[in-house]
Amino acid sequence: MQRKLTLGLASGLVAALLTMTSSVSAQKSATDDIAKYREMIADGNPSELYEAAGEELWKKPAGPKNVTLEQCNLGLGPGVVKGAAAQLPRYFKDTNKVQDLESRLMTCMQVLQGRDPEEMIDAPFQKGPKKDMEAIVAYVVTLSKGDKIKVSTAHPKEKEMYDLGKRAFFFQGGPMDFSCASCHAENGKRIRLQDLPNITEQKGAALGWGYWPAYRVSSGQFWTMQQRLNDCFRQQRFPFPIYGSDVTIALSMYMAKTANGGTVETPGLKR
Amino acid sequence: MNMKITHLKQLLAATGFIFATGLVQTPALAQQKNDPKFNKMIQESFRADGIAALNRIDQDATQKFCSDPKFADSKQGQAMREKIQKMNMDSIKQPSDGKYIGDWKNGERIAQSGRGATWTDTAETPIGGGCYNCHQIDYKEISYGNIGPSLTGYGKIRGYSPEVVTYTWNRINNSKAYNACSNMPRFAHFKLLNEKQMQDVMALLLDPESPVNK
Amino acid sequence: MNQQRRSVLKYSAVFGLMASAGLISTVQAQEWNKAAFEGKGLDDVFKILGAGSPDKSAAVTLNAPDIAENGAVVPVGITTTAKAEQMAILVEKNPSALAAQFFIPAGTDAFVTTRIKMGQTSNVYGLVKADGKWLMTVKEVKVTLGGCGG
Amino acid sequence: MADPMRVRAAENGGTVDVKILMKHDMESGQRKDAAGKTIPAWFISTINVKANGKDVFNGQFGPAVSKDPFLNFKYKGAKGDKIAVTWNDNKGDKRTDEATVS
Repeated sequence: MQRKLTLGLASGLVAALLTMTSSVSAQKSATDDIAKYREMIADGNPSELYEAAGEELWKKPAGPKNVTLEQCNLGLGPGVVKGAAAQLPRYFKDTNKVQDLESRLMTCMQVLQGRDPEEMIDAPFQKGPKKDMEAIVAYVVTLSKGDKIKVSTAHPKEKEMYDLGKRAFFFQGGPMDFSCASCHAENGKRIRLQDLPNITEQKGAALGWGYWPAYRVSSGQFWTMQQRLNDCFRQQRFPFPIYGSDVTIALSMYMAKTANGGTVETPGLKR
Repeated sequence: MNMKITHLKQLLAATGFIFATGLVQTPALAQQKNDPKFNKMIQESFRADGIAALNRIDQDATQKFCSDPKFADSKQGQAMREKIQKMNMDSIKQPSDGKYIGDWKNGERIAQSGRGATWTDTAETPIGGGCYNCHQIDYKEISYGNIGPSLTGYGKIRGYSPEVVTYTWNRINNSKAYNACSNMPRFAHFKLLNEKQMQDVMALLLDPESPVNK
Repeated sequence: MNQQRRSVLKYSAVFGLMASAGLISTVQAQEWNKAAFEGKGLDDVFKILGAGSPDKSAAVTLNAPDIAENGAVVPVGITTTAKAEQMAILVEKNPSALAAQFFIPAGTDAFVTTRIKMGQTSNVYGLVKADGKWLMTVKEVKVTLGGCGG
Repeated sequence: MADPMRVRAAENGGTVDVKILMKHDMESGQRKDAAGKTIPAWFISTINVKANGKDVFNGQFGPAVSKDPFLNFKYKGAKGDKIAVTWNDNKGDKRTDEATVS
């Protein structure tokens, strides 16, 4: 990206660089201190509280059919939770769709328990049916912690979703002209003191995708990937992305595929 | 079977490498193309919420062009880039009262705030400049981003000449006038900041009394 | 360890006796110190805790970050080489200074870590009561604005 | 009803390291709702930890303790100790959870 400077300002730039060096060291110590802070809170991730509740919900009969989610197929076969989240999103034959964890869980709730997915889609985050979803997500992703991210684009629908996601990543809109790429397509960038992973590269994508869902310190809430993406779009000043909509799954596919080979560190603990 | 796939991949990788040397722009040009599937996905994936209406995903020419950064940065994209910069430059209005420099204290408040214009805001929520999100400004504020260049000592370094003042005014109004795909929002174009607020931000950068220039 | 246990038992037996004799109430150690938690400034809280003006002491260590990425969660720990019976965390610029206090029975280490909220950059005080005397240490924790701020 | 806690207790060299996560909003009493009305403070006020029925820790929290409180302390103990953690909040809600020292 070119940043044009008029000639008259070029001389100022040299002076600016000179004054910058002293402040850079102050900034470095500030980011080091933030790293220390994160280390201090790393032990004792409140996600554990959600995970425990989620395990209970997973095994509790619910919905009109009064059935548990224990036979839910997250891609590795009915009832296999361990390692499943590390390979999502993926194509599912029964729905003929590429699904992320949350849209897949909605399918399980609909098919196994007879629950209406619209209720889940319309519910606000952190409340009602979404609260249950969030706990279940915490439980499921914890059982992939430490696994390698392994997402396939072998199926044509998976490849298509990936391509759509890549394009959506660069899609600008809203009154601030933002796209995901405005903040997440360059190395070494920060908003305020928060490092921004470069999601267009494997390392950065793993830093982003690998640590969400996470407990968010600033809100004191456990956030699923859908909520994380929702808040990205909110900050981008976009309209509201529908829960489980294709753009959210496409972006997840793009991030996950780019992150392949990285480690699942979920549930994370974030600012 | 597996073997075959690997072979195929290697083959594809090798041919891709050959292509890449001669045809760097191919994938970029492909993205610039209209894709009904993509358009449908975008149209169907969002809903209006509060002040965040659905027309926010209707792209203008600048947004459309910059959504394909590979093309935008390419040689083929240059003519369009210049056209877009000119269009944005032409939309800039100089201050109606001829005043460029307002109150730096208020400018600092605007620079600090990253609020406004989201679906959790109302039309009455004051929109911040969000300047510290991306720029270092007053050196005393340690929590600043680096997506944009440091603005510490802005006026002290660049001077307070009419050229610097006009350039800065234009940049705050519409950064795309200088760089078609600058990451900086077009504050005047989308009415994110009004004239007075922009004068105040100007003061933060260009009032000799502002802490930025101390 | 057994001996320690026994001494604790003996202590609590005496304590219980005193309680039944009406000398002190057993709930006293348990009852939430409303006055202290509602005390506004540092000095108010010092006074209510009976700490007067505590001496700064190298025997008390406050484990807290120099910068907190978010004021909603600031990890704070106190350790001391003194024989602590009570510890307290105070934040000078919070609406009420006292964030938490702890009672350390014999057999429990003089060590505690918790997480507190801070409205803004402030001095954080770690107080320790040992042998009836209050000691303290202080450290500034910077609270930064983070994220996109929206 | 209050949600369960997570209690982890591990012995090493005669010292038991106890880590507790409590599920509680810890409403500060400083926040306002959408209508501008102050949301009243609601927080865990006391916490008691027993090992084999004997007090090993007592704490008092104010509303400035973070949401979903975390507490870490150490006591002289042994593997197999039965830990019981009880909290009470300022609205009279309470919760007890148990764990065995590993």
